[in-house]
Amino acid sequence: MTGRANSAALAAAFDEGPAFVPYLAAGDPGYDASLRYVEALDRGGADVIELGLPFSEPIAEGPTIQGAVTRALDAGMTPERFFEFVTELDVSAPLVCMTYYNLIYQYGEREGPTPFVERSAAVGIEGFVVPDLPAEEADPLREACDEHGLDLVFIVAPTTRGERLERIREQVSGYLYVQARLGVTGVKADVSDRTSESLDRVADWPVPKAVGFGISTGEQAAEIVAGGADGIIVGSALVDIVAEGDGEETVEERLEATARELKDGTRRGFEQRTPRAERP
Amino acid sequence: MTGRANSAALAAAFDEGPAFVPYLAAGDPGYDASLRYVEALDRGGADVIELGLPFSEPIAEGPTIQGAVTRALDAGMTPERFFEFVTELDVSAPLVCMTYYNLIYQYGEREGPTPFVERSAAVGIEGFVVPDLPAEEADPLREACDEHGLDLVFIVAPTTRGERLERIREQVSGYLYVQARLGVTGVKADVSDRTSESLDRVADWPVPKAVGFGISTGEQAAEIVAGGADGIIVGSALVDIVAEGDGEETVEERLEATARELKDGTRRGFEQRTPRAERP
Amino acid sequence: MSSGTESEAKFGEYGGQFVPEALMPAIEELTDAYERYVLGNEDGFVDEFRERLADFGGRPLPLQRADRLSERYDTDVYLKREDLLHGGAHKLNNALGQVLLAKYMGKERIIAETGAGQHGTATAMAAAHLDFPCEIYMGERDIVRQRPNVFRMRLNGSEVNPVSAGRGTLKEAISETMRDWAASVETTHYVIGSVVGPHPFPRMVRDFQAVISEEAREQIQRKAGRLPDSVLACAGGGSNTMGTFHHFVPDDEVALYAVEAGGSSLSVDEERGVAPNSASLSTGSDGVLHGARTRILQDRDGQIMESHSVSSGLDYAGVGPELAHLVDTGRVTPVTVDDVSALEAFHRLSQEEGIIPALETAHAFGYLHENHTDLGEVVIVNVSGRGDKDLESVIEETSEREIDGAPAMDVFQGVGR
Amino acid sequence: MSSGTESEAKFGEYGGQFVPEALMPAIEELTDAYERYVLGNEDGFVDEFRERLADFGGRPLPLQRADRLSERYDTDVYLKREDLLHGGAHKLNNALGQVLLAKYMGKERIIAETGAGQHGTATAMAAAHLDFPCEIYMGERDIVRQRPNVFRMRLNGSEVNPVSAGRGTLKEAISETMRDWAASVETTHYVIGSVVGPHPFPRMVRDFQAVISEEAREQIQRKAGRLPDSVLACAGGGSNTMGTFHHFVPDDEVALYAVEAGGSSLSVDEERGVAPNSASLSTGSDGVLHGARTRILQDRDGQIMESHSVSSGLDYAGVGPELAHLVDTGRVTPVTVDDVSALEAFHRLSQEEGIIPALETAHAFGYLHENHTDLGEVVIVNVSGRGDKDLESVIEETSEREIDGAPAMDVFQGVGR
Ligand SMILES: Cc1ncc(COP(=O)(O)O)c(C=O)c1O
Ligand SMILES: Cc1ncc(COP(=O)(O)O)c(C=O)c1O
Repeated sequence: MTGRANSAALAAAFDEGPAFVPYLAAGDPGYDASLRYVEALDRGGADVIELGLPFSEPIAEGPTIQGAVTRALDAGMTPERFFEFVTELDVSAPLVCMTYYNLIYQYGEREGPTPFVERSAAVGIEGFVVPDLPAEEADPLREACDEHGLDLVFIVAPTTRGERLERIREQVSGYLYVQARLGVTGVKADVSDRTSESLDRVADWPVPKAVGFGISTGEQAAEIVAGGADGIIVGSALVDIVAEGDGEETVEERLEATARELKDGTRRGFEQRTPRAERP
Repeated sequence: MTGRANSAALAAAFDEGPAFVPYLAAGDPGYDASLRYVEALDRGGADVIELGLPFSEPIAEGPTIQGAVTRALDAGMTPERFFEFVTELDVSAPLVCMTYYNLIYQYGEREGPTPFVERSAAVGIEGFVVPDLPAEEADPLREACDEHGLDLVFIVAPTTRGERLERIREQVSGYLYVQARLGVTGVKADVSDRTSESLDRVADWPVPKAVGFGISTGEQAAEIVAGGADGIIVGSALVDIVAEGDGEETVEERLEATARELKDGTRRGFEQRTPRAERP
Repeated sequence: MSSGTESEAKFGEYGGQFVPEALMPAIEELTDAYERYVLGNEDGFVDEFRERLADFGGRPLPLQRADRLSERYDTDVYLKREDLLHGGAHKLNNALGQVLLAKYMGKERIIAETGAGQHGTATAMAAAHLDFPCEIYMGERDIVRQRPNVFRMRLNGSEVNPVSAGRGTLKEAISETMRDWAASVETTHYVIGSVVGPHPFPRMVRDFQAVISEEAREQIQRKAGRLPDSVLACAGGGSNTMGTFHHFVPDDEVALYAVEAGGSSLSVDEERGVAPNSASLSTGSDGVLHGARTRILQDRDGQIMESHSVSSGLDYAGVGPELAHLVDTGRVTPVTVDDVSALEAFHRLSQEEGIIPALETAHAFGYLHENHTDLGEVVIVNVSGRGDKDLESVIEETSEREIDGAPAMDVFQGVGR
Repeated sequence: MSSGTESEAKFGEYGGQFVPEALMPAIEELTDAYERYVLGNEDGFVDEFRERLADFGGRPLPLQRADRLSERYDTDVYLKREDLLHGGAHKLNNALGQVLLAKYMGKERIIAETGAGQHGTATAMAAAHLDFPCEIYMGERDIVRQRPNVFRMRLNGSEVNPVSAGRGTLKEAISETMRDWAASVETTHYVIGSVVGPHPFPRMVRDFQAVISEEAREQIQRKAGRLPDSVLACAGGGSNTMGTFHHFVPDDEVALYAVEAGGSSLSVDEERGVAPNSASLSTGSDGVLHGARTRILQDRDGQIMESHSVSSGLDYAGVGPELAHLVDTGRVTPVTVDDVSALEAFHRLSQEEGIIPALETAHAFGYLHENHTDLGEVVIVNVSGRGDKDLESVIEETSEREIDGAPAMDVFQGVGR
C-alpha cells in the first residue's frame, strides 16, 4: 500500500502491513530519560515515532499530554534542544515532529516555516503533524516540506466533511491522522463508533490512514486495524507510563512491553481482517 | 421676675434671683443610685431639676447623655418606673420631666398626651421639656398641661428667628430653654458668643430664660448669668460624674459639690451684673 | 416637579416635623428650597436634575419583560430595572437630587446616614460628582455586613463614621446624622436616604424617586398596551415603593403592594424590645420617630424596637408617613415576605432571569412567587437594586438554611480566602 | 449588522483559523450563522438582539461630559458609560449576542473562558436569561483574584471550572475552553470573550461591541456638535477597543488610542519567559495564538509568555487581529500605562467624578492624565466597566505602593473581616 509521500522512510513504514505509531513528548520528564524512553519504543516495534516538540499552549491536548509538555518545558526543552535530541536519538523508525504552528513559524532568522523545515531535514526528521495548522493556511509549510523531502500529515476529525475534506486530501502526504473521536487526546476505554465511519469517508485517499485518540490496549489496536486502519497512533497511554515513573519495572521496560503489545495488536487486527483487495 | 407659669413652684424657683437647673437621667446607672444622685443635686442647691425619662432614640443628645440614657434603659427604666422614681424622690426643688414625644404620646390607654400629663401631675411633676416636639405640634400637650397646671418649656436655638420665634413665644410657659450653641448636648470649654445674641432676641418674653448646652463650671455659670440669663441648665457635666463612678470621693459627694459650685457661680454672676431695672 | 404646589407637612395624621429646635431653621430653609427649586423649577433645577440623572445616572431605565418568570407564573411579569442605575440601586435618584439641591442652596458639606450602604454609596457618588465633601454615618454592625459598600464610599472620597450606639444599624445612624446636622445646619445639607424624616423630606424624596413610576407608567402602556393589574415594590423606609407607586396612585384599577421584610417571624418580643421583622406597616403602630409621625415598631411604652431582616436595607423600625397613610386609606396593600422566601427568590431570579437582585428587592419577588395567581395578568415588579453588595451575606445566610434551588454554597467558602 | 458582507478571515496578514481540525466544522457552522443572522438579520436576529440589549442590558448608555476632569485638563472629556451595562462592563454586548446566536443555531449548551470574570459573569447572565446550561473555565489564580465574580457566575446557575495549567490565568482558560469545545462542538457554542480567536470571532465580537461607537458617534455630535479629536479605550483582547473605535475608523480626523497595560515594566524577561506587562501591541510580535495570527507576547522560540497587569482583564498575551492590523496601518496608536498610573487614575476618577472604574478602564484614564495636552479639544474615553469586582485588588495593590491621592487603605484591612 504505497501512497503520496515525500519521505521514502515514511512510505516504507506503512508498506509492510499496518503501522504502530507511538507518540512521546521530547524531553519528558528530562532530556536524558526521554532519549531512553523513545529508544525503548523503537525496540518495542514502533514503525513511525511521533515526537512532540512542546509548545506552551497545547490546545489540542488532553490533561495527560499537557502534563508531558509542561514537564518537558520545565526541564528546559526548546526547539534548538529538540533538534539536538533528534540528532542524539538512536532509533530505526522514521520520526515525525508533532508541534504547534507558532514554534515552526518563529524558528530561525527568516520569516516563515522554511528555516524550521530545513533544520528538521538536516537532523533527519521525516515529517510533521501540526494540530493547529488547517489546510487553508498550510501552503508555506507544505511547499517547504516538498522542497526538502518531508511530509505534512493532516488530521481528519469525525466531523470533517465536504470541502474541508477535499482541501485536506489535496494537502496531505505521508499518512493521514484519523481522529477516532471528538475532543482532545487522552485514553478512552472503548473504540469510538465513529472510527469506521471516518475511515469509510477517506477510504479512497492515496495515503495510509492511521487512527489515533484514545487507544491504549492491544485489543483496541486489533479492533481498529481489523476495521480497516493502516496504522494506529498511541500517545496518552505511553505518556501515562512516563508520568508514573519507575516502579517494580522501569519506565523503559514498561514502554517497551506496551509498545510490543500494541504492535502485536495491530498484527492481529491485520490478520483478522478480510484483505482489502478481496472486498466487493 | 415673675412670668407666665402654670406651676407656682416653677415660677417661684426663678423669683429669688437666677436659677441653677441641673439635669440627670432617671435611673442612671441604676434605680437606687440614681435616687441618691438626684437628691445630692437638691442638697447642692438646685432650684429646678430636669429629670430625663430615657427614650431609645435621643436624637438631641450628645454622647455623654446618650450614655446615660443607654445605662438607664439597660437597668430597666420605663415610664412606669419613672413615675415611681419621682414618687420616691425626696427633693425640695420642683421637677421638670425631659423626654421625647413618642413616650408621652404612647403612654396610657387613651390616645394622645393626656394620660401622661395626668400621671405626671399626680406624682408631682411641674413641667416638661420635649426636645423633638416643635411648637406647631404642641397644642395637645400644651392643652393637657394647662388643664393639669403643668408647664411646657420650649427650647430656642441660636438659629431660631422670625415666625418660629413667635410661635414658641405663644406656647412657652414656666421658663424658656435658651440653647447656647448649635448641636447636641455636651460639655464645651468656653461660653458661646451666640449666647448673648440669643438672649437679646428673647429679652422681652414673659418667662425666665435659662441657658443650657455645654456649661460645666461655676466660672461659665457666672459669665452667662452676668450676661443676662435668668438661669443656667447643666446636664453633661453632671452625667460625666455619674459615668465616672465612685472614686476617692463618692459620686454623691462630687455631684453635691459641683452643684454648689454652679449655684455659687450663678449667684456671683447675678451680683456682677447691672440690675436689669437700672438699664437705660 | 411632580404634584404641583402641595407643601403641607402632613399625610392625613402622619408626617410633621418632630425635630429639635436647632434643626427647624434648616428644615424651613429646605422647605423653601424644595418649593422653589424642586416644585417650581427655579434656576432650571429640575432640568439640570433630569439631565444629570440621564447622563450620570443612566436614565431612562428599561421596563423589561421577564420571559421565564412570565412563563412560570403564566402572567406577564415586567421588571423595572432600577438595578441598572449608576451605583446599583434606585438610591441615586434621590441622592443626586438632594446633593444638587444642596448646591443650589449654597451648602458646602454633605452628610448622610446609611443602612445597607446603598444610600451611602449613592450619596458619596453624587457628592464626588458635584464636588462636595461628604461624611456618612453607618452603624458598626452594618459596616461589617456591607464591607464592599464601605470601601466604595471611601473610594469616592467620603468619610465613613462608624456609629456604635444601640445595635449599630440604620436607626442609630439616622439619630447620629441628625445630631451632626443639629451642629452644622448652617453649612451642611443632610441627605436623608428614604421617604422618612421631617417634612419636607418625605415629599421631596418621593418626588425625586417618582421618576421610576413616571417612566414605568409610560413604558407599560407602550409595551403591554395597558396599565398593569399590580405593582410590587419592597418597602424599607419606602422610597422605592413611593417612587414606584406615585404615578399609579390615581389609577384606581392598579393594585399597589408594599412588600415588607417579614424577617424570621411576624410576632414581636415585647420583653426584649425586639421585632424579628421590619414590617412597620404590617405589624407596627402609630408613633413618632426620626422627625415624623408614622407607623413604627415600638414596645408598649413607646420605645423603638430593634428590627430584623436578612437584608440590611429593609432593616428599619419606621416607614415613610405617606406610605403609612396610603395603607390606612386602603390604596396600598402592605404584605410581608420572610427571610427564607426572600433568599429563595434571590436565587430564582439569579438563575432564571440572569439578574442578581439586592436582597431587599428579592422580597418583592418572594411575594410574586407566593401570590402570582392573585396579581392579575400584567404585573410590574421594581428591581430596586442589584445584589453585588449582598454576596457575602447570601453565602452566609444561604448556608445556614435550607434554601430551595440555591447552588451549593460550600464551594465558595474556600474560594479566594 | 455593521459592515455589509465582509466575511474574509483576515485583516491584512492577521487573523485566520489556526485551530484543531475537530473545531473546524463548528467554526464553519458559526461563520455561516454569523453571515446569515448577524450580517443578514435572518429571522430578525439583529432586531431581537437590539431589543434584548435595550431591555435586558439597559442600552442606549449615556455619553456623559465629565465636568471635573474637563476642568482639570482644560479639554472636553466625555465618558462613554459602558460601566452602566447590566453586569457592569461592556462584556454583555458580546455575550448576549453570542448566546442569542447559539439559540438561533439550535445549540444546547454554552461554554466560555474568563479572566477578570467579567466575560464569565456576562455570559452566565446571558445564559440564564436565555435558558442555557453554561460552564465557565477560569484560571485558578484568577478565581482567587476575582472571587465575587466567581460567586456571581455560580449564582446565575453556571458551573465554574478551575483551570490549574500554567499560571492559572486567561491564556490557560482559553486553551482549556477550546479543548472542551473540541469534544462538544456539535451541541455546544463557545462564547469567546474578546475580538480574539479564529475567524469569525474577531469580526463577530467586534460587530456586537460596535454598538458602543455607533451610539457614541451619534451622541458626541449631538452633545459637542462635532466629532471628537481623540477616542481612548483600554485594550486587553481588544473587544471594547474595537467596539469603541469601529464607527470612528473611517473618520480620519479622529485619533484612536488603544491603551495597553504597561504593568510594572515594558521590558521582558526572555530567560524566564515572563513579560511584566500585557502590551502585545506595543511590545509583542507577529505570531499565532489561540486560533489567529496576531501580535503576541512570546519569547524568541515562539513560546507564549506569561503576561502581567494589575488588572486581570488586561492580563493576556495576545490581542485581536483587527486591532493589530489597524496598528500596523497607523490608524490606531498603541500606548501603554503602567500599574501605578492606572491605580492613580482609578482613585482620581472615583473621587472626582463619582465613578469607580474597573482597573482595566483606569488605564485609559491614566493615559488621559499623562497626555491630555496632546489629545485635542474633545476627547471620548470609554468607561469599559465598573470597579466593584476590583475592590479587594485595589486595597491590596494600593497598600503595597505609594499611590498619589488614594485614601488611606489601612482602615479597611480590619473592617468587616
Ligand atoms: C436595593 C434596595 N432596595 C430597597 C431598599 C429599601 O429602602 P426604601 O424602602 O427606602 O426604598 C434599599 C435600602 O437600602 C435598597 O438598597
Ligand atoms: C472592564 C473591562 N475592560 C476591558 C477589558 C479588556 O478586554 P477587551 O480588551 O476585550 O475589552 C475587560 C476584560 O475583562 C474588562 O472587564
